[in-house]
Amino acid sequence: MENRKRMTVVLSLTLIFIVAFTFQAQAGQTYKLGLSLAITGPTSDAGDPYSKGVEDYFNYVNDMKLLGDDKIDCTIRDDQYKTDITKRNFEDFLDQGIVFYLNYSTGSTLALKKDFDEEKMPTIPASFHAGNLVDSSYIFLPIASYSAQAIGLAEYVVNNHKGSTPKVAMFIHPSAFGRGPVSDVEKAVAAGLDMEIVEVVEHGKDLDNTAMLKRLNSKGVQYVISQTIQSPVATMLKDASRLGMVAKTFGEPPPTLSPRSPVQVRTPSWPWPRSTGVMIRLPTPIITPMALWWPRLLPKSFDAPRPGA
Amino acid sequence: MTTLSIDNVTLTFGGLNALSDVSMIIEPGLITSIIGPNGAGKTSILNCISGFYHPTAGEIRYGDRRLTHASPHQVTKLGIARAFQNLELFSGLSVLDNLMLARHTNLKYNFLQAMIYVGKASRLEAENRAYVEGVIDFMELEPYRNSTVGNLAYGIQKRVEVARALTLDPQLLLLDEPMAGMNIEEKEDVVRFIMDIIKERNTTIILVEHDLGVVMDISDYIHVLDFGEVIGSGTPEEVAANEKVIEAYIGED
Amino acid sequence: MSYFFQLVVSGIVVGSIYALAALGFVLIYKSSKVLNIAHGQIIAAGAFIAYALTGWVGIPIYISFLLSMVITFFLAMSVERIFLRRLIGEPIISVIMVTIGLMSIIDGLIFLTPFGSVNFSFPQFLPQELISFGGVSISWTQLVGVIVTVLMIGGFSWFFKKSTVGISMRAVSDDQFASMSVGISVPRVFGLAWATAGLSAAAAGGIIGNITGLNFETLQAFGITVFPVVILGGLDSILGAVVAGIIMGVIQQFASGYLDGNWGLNGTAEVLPYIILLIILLFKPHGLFGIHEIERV
Amino acid sequence: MSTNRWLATGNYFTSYQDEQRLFFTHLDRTILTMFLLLLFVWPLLFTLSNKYMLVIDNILIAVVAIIGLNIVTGFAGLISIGHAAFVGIGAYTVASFSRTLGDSHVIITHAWPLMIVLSGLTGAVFGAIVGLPAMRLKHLYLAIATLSFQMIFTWTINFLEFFNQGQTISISRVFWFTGKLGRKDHYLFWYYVLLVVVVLSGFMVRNLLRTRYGRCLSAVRDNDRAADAMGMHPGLTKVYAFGLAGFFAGVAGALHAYVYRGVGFESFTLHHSITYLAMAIVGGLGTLNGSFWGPAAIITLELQVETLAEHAGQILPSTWNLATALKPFSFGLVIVLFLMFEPRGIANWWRIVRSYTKLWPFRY
Repeated sequence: MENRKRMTVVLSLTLIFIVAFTFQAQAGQTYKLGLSLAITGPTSDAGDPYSKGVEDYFNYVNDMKLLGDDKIDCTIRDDQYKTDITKRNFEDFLDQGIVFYLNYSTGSTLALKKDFDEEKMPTIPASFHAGNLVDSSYIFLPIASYSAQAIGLAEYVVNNHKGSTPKVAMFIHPSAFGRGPVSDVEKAVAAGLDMEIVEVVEHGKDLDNTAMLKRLNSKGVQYVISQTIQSPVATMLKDASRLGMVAKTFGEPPPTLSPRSPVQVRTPSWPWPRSTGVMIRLPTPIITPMALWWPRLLPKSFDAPRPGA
Repeated sequence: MTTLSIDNVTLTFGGLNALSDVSMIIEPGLITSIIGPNGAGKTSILNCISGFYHPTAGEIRYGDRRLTHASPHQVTKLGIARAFQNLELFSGLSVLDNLMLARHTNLKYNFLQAMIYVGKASRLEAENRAYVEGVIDFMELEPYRNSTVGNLAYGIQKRVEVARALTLDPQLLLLDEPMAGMNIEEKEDVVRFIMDIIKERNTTIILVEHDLGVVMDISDYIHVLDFGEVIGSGTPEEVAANEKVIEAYIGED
Repeated sequence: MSYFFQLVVSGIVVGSIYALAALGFVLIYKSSKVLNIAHGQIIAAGAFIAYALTGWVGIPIYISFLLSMVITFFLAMSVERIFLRRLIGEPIISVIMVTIGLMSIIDGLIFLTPFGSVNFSFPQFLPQELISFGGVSISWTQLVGVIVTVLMIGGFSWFFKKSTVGISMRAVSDDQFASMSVGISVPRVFGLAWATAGLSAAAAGGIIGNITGLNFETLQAFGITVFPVVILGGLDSILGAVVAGIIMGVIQQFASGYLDGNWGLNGTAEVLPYIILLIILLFKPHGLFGIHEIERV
Repeated sequence: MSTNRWLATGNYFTSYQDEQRLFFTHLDRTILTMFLLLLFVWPLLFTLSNKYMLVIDNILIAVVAIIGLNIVTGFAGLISIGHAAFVGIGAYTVASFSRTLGDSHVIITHAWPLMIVLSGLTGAVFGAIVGLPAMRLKHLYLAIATLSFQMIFTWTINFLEFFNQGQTISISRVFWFTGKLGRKDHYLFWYYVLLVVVVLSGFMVRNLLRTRYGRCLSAVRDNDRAADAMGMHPGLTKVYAFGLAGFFAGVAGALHAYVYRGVGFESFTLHHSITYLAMAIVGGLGTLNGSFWGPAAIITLELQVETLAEHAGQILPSTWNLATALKPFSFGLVIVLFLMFEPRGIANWWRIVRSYTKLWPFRY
């Protein structure tokens, strides 16, 4: 379970922070935490399991007495991916006296950045958008930012590519979390990464990506780095394989259907990236959706440019 | 006093002539009736005059103003009002509001004054309200002043329709079958109102009506339409003697 | 040139799905003059039912598609029965608002299931080989989708023109009182209109689900994108729905094929349908094929 | 005029101007004045948590927006599925100043009343532009034109660099006579501003509705052909309705920008447009007091469901999905039930209560 593993990483780090920030606390105390995230609405395909993970994890922490006599009480609220509800939830959490805040979306993290600073409220967002860290001293990213991940991928492409400068396109979500890494990858390229970014595609809710793929092909794009949520990538992959671009996954293997289903999904030509970490090798393009959040995939040499640092 | 003249008006709907080459002159101060069998184009003429339809060919002039391409609200501003055949009331509003709407162009306060209300807006509202009350009085609508129009009886609604047209203070009043679907007593009421309008307000009236008895009794001048063409015009006596008219109404043999 | 034709072909594929979804709107509008805002949700429901039947119950996929159509048929019928039957005679605005409410209700119901937040995809049951001709390729899934769409639209047009029920549906749309007086049960016709719309929605849902995978957000968004199609076609014309669907599909493909990536534009396929819709409405206020009624006063 | 000016027992008007009065007795006027006074005074007596201050601010913002929506949809009968976009226009007016001048420029922090009015005017201009198709389009075609505007708005904000591509554009805290507002006073301060705006808009619209500028709206709703024959241009009247609605939406948007101290496109999506419609319906379309009931009811409902969801989540962890699904479900159910059983909205209950108290004990 990759999700679980990832969650564990995030949450252990969270825990360290909490302990670090509340060192003066007495034994047998209950720490209040707040998490506001999208359990319904856009991106709930990630938010829903995330909320369950958080809930289970803190239950685990309390049951296993990882904090000794201390307990963690984490209130989880659905914000439907809406910034104004997130803000309301945050104010509510403040009223309840939380000591640590967990946020979710990039948009709300950026919107509430000032509030975190004013309230001196340590925050870990589920969004690893590098821009979260700009002008803020209370937002923490427990793992590499999206930018760092994207640059890591770019380096992976460069290291494994044979021949002349690889031509790369970026397929991104039309929002801050998709757009954020683009400029950082561009910076890396400017700093000497041997790669050419041919085009940055901000996808919509397209039912068919033929046009986009054909266009990229005609521009000689060899790899596509994706930074977005699951379903657009899935649509694109299907179209890619239809257009004869052989798709290859790396990372987690695509899931199979229930054993009773009459047809099994064949790997790797018809992948459904359930986890967000899938890389596809087309005869030309490589498609890598967002969040290679596994540190093991990040090249050792990698040194993420931390914006603002 | 202004004369309405209709010159060679043709109105076509999808290749079908609703009116073909219709000409008539409406003299001021008279009751002019337009009669004819169903589908003869009576209402179409009124629609052309009041701007709901625009003639395909020909011209309509009111005094020296051309109405051929005017929209209804422009026509209304010239002092031509109309009562509709199939009630076109603001059925969700009260009788009072319906009539106040007819004073729309007379309420000459601006938006800011309306927002503040005290002062000019209030004064003008009261003045026009008084005018409306005059019409309510004239049309004997007092009991229904605050009732929602949609809930009133058909005959009353017809009367409100006429009252609303009157509230516009028209020089030329177009009445489209004001007596349709009424019984004898109600018809007599309407006839009385029409006669009063002519007498007290000195308004020109164009009447479209099916009831030949009424038309013959009260009209000063009659135009007879059939299949979109004028087949006879004249005083009631002349029309009654016109063979073509008799033919159209009674049919050949 | 093959680029151009590939765009056209993909556009037609997407467009025909639009047409099928638009058909559901047209069916309801034609008989009851109601624009069903919740149609996207019904499409999603149809697709999810088909998946649940095959993925969880284990029914063979073809049968589960048919079953989902039948279920959605009755589902839509009962929606009409429960929520809209009482509103016959109410102003159209409130009926449309009810469909907006329905949209939320169905959303809530879907969030009760895993479909609300998890992505699924239909098992593949069609050959994976591509059909290519002259540099233009199309998958079996898409081809079958188009064929089903054509069949359904053809069937519905025939149904409207020839069958007794179809004729009574047209009669009701023309004049409710007159049709009542000749013995047509107006509520039954409304129910039937919703039911058939549900049927076509399930078909559309199945096809989209096969092409893009089952993601609630995508299906919802699809329901909204169909609006410009319906309005462009003229609300009460099946032919209009087909033509407008294909126009929109092709336009979207052209937009992302020729506009995106140039002049700093991106995601134009999402906004262009609406811009074109506005422009066309300025010149043809009743859509391309809508009936322009002469107002009688 | 009746001799008892506190409890009139009947209609004693002696002039038409008498009849124009908003309050028929001193009692009515006193009750409203007391109520307004209470609204202004209560925060001084006890403090509410920030969350609930924000909720109340939010309700008041929605009230301003709904007054606008009620003008176009309730009174003029034109369905607008793009009201959130107009609110967004207002918010982004402030945001564009913040973008060009910097978020703590004097114009934004000191001249905020001006910014609010300016946003309203921008909203009005956009409203009128979007309303232009109303000159030719009718009914559903028009509704979809407003939907198109909503989509085009979202796209434009989302893709234009100037609007920070939909990411939050921050707005600085404003200054009052006492200096810069702190975090503590923020919501309270805006509560008062909002209250003033709401009361002003309420009276403004109440006055408009009894003049020709209000009557013409109902006229085009009920029968635009007859309206035409009354000498008003039905098309222009509709454009005016959209413009007026746009004004209130714009004001609401600017207030939203200030209260939330930032503008991001997520607050002005289609979903919000639909929520606004729901508020208008539940409150009562075509009534002024419905504009107050609707937002209060819908936002309270949302909070209640949230609390319920939380409790359910604590007792039965596995019901998380059940609990969160309740939100859209209850929202939709409320709209549908209101339309089915009380299409005139809460305003109708209010009317019933009022007419009951009017007759009580002996007024007739």
